[in-house]
Amino acid sequence: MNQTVISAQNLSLTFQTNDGPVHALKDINLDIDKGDFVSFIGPSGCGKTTFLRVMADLETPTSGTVTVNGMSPAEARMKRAYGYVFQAAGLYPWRTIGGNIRLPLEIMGYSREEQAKRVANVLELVELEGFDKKFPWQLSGGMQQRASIARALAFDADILLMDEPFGALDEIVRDHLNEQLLKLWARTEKTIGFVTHSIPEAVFLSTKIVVMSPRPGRIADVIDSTLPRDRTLDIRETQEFADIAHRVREGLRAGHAYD
Amino acid sequence: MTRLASFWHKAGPVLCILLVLIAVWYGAAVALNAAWAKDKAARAGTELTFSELVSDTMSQEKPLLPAPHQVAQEIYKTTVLKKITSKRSLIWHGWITLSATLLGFVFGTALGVLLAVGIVHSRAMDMSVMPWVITSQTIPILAVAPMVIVVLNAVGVSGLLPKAIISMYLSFFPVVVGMVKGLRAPDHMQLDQMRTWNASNNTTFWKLRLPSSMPYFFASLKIAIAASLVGAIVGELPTGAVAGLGARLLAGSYYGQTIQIWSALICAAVLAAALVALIGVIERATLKRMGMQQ
Amino acid sequence: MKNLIKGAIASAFLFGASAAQAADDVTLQLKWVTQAQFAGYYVALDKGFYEEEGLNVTIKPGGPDIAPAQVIAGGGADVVLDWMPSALASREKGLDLVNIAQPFKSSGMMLTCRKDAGVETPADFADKTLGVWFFGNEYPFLSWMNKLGLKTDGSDGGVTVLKQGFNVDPILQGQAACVSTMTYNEYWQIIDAGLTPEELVVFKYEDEGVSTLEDGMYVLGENLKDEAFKDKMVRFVRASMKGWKYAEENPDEAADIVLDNDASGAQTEKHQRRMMSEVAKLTAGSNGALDVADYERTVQSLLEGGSDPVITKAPEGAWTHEITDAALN
Amino acid sequence: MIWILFVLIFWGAMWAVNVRLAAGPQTQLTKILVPTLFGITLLVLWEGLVRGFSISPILLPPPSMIAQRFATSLPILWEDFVQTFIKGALSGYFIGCSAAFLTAIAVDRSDFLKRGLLPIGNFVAALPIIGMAPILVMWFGFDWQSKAAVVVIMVFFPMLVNTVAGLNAKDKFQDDLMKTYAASYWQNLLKLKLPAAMPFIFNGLKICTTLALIGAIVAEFFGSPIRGMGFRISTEVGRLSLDMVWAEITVAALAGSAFYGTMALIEKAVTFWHPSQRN
Repeated sequence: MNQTVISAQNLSLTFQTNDGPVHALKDINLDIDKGDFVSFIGPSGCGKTTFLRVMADLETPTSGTVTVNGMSPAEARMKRAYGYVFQAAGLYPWRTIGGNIRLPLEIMGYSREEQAKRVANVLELVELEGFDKKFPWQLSGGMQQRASIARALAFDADILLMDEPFGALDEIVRDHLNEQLLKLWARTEKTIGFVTHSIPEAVFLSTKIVVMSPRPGRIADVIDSTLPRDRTLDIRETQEFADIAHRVREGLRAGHAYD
Repeated sequence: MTRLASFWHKAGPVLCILLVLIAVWYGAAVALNAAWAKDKAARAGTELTFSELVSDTMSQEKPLLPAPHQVAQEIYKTTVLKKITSKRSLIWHGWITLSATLLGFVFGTALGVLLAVGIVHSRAMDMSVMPWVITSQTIPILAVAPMVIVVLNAVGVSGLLPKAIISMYLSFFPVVVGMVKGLRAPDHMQLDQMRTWNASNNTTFWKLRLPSSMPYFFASLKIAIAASLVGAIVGELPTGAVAGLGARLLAGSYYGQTIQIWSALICAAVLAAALVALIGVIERATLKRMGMQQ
Repeated sequence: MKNLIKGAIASAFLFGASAAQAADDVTLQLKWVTQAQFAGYYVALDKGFYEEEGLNVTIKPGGPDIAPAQVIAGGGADVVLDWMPSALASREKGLDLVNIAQPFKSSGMMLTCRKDAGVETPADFADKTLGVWFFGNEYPFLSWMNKLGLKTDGSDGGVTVLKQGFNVDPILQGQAACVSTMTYNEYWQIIDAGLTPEELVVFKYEDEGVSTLEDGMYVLGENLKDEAFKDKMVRFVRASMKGWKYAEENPDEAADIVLDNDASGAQTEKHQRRMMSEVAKLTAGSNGALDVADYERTVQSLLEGGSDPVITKAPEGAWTHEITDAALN
Repeated sequence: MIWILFVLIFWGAMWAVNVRLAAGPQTQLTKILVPTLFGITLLVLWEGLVRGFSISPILLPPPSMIAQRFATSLPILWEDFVQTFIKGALSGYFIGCSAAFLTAIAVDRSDFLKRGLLPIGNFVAALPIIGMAPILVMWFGFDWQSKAAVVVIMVFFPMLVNTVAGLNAKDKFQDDLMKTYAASYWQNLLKLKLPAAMPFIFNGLKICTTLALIGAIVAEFFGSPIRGMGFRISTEVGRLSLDMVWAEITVAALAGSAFYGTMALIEKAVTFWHPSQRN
């Protein structure tokens, strides 16, 4: 179980802008084990999204190394090692929900029967059965985001990277989706990297919480959750939950005090 | 330093491609004019060497495609060396065209804005006029141009005005379309806000709709002024080669003076660029004052 | 209602006139752009011949889409220059055009062909492409082809007609075997372009016996009922003919006057002087009065248009000697 | 005088009807009826004024006369339509738009070319290209080929600019998504860029319909065989058959509207997903 899938060593990334260099990431060291649910939390500009993008080979680090499944992120991307869910659902308006989920499968060259099977499968996973013929703009925001998760689950990637996927949704919908996401995680046994700026969301979902702070973007604290893997929304009322949340808050505060 | 770099970042590729285009132009000039040079040589019973051929294709009096430097020389000759008041000065002809363009542009803008205001405020007008505004643009204006001029002649209007009316016909369209979009740009929330203050239609128009429409307005003006120039030139084409860039084009075509055609074309191009750039400058200044753009 | 508008226009003109000077205003619409073809009028203007007759003349240049008949119908001119075939065709359309003077005695129109296209005689026209001007200038050509028995609809054994633009490119580039030219203008453009007279064959309409009358002065018939207008025209024709005769005697000076009046700035001195000397040959035989024999011949050739004649019946009242008689005596 | 009175009354009445129709519920029927009534009003206005002021048909023929001429000259109008629209405008439109489309795709791969070509394309799109017509007639001869060439040049740049803008129009997330799928260039082009570019491409295609028709007609003024809409218009003005001229203009307007309408319909079918097309 303790196999490391993602590992970052002395990772730094500096953007050159017109106002001088911006240190988005500085000396990041982190290991993520297989089957972990890791949340990245921190204020804007702490580099959490950048870190996720580095893992996905959407950004190139200035120095240091990252390995994904023992490969460079670029190689991992070519092997389609992960699914990525963005802040906005980013569904193609000209494709139906089914068509959107089929998109990565078409690109990766799955057979037609396989495509159909998988689409039906993931639609059921995200509870969107019967919506495959609908167009994205005919659905609510929460349903769109679920479809976009389904799209990331459709192919065999054992890593799921999610960048504030529920940021734009209201709290009631968000709670519901959080619960569903946990069930999904339990059923699929994927490794999940999850960016958020909500403390309760991070604590509720994660086995490991990475607290980050800005200028330069770095890791302030890494908290291994003591909560059981199998949890429901009720767990948020427990003392244990409150303690972890407190530690996260402390970490965030320390990051600011450093400023 | 960085400003210079960003200038080259923008202008570098454009200049490169312009250079390539000029090279292609030279190549095409040699290719297209070679036939005539050979024909002439054959009739004179001589053979041309390659270098003779090339130099001949670059210096024909009425080439199929004049070389860029021939056009440049002609433009220099007809702008700098001629008095502005001379009828052989391109600046004089450009001015004739420009005045018709501007007059037509003003008419077209006024008509376009008026129609747009009417369309936004009256449902009946929106439903009945809008489809015909679109249809009006499918009529080939040049076909109507000579008639417009003659009919206007009949009521004693001649000179600048008929051309300006053709310009107006071409330029009012983008203004109507842009302004209707612009005047409808305020969203429900902004309009409801006006209602909560019990603002009259009039106030809403001046305080909300008109300011919100400004970016659309300027975007349409840029299209309209280019269209207006085309209108003025087209208006000059059929109506007797009297004066103006269109007349130069026609007279050049009539006498096979290709160099003159090209110099008039280039002059029209420069004029178009200058007019659009001018609107751009006004746009930036206005929007900046209105706080719509940094 | 019609008279009301006319009255309004007339009064506008009158007002304009009285405000400016006592001279009578006359507007002349040319058939084509400013060039030595119209030298007589520009000379009369420049030399003050019109002024001497108490006239304030405005000369409006024409162009490829200006139909002089339409301009006069719209009230844009008092006198227009037109070719008789087109004027008579307009008459049939109901526009009462009357020829009051005919300064051009002979026709300058011809077909110019390349020898290397295989044209030596009119019999060689069959299956060739011929360039023709349209816009009312096609009538002489159509009646000539009709006389030759050649179809112009593109069928076998006929000729293929191409609407020539404003220049002679089709013959230079070999797209047409022959193009329409005027002795005083386009022919020289072909020569200037580098073809030599030896490489060309010309067919003058005059020599082929199919010539029709060219540049004549036309006015609206109803205006001729007005004595004041008639008097104005008498003076106009007198001064114009004086201009023509002066131009014939001083061709170079006339050409320079034309150049001074060319607003497009596209004309060259060489070309205009040559044009003037060629035009002088065409005006030479006329004192301004219409030769009735020429008129009859023109009408005859237009009536013979076969299935599609230019005019269907001999026109009546299409000309008058009233003005020239008064002007030239 | 009676005519003018009639026209004024008719105008007022029609306007009143339209105002009432527009104030009522908007149905498919009123959507068509209102502009149609307005169009009829314009025609009646025209007819009445021409008759009322006894304007000579050599200057402005009344619509009834044009309609009569239209009905009796169908074969000629059809021949001209084929020559100018089918051969000249359509072929030029097709060649020009496809060439611009392919160029845009080629250019899209190179940022350098894009940065260089776009300003030039924008500039040329604003130019009076129609002035090239005499030159192209000189180059390509008098038949429809030169007309098609004029059309090609006229439509090329507006189409190029629109397509390039369209290919850049995709959403940033969607672009990154394709990257996470390790999609190839062609997969990215076919599955993301082209569909996302469609609204812009159709915008270009629609603008070009009018340009194509104008280009083909105007080019005929500079030399043509003895058929074609431009030829007929310029010759018939010379012959003072203004009714025929207006009949040709009617054909041009009908063809232009139909062409534009067809493109708009195809656009509606292809870009049904775009916010501007949804109800």
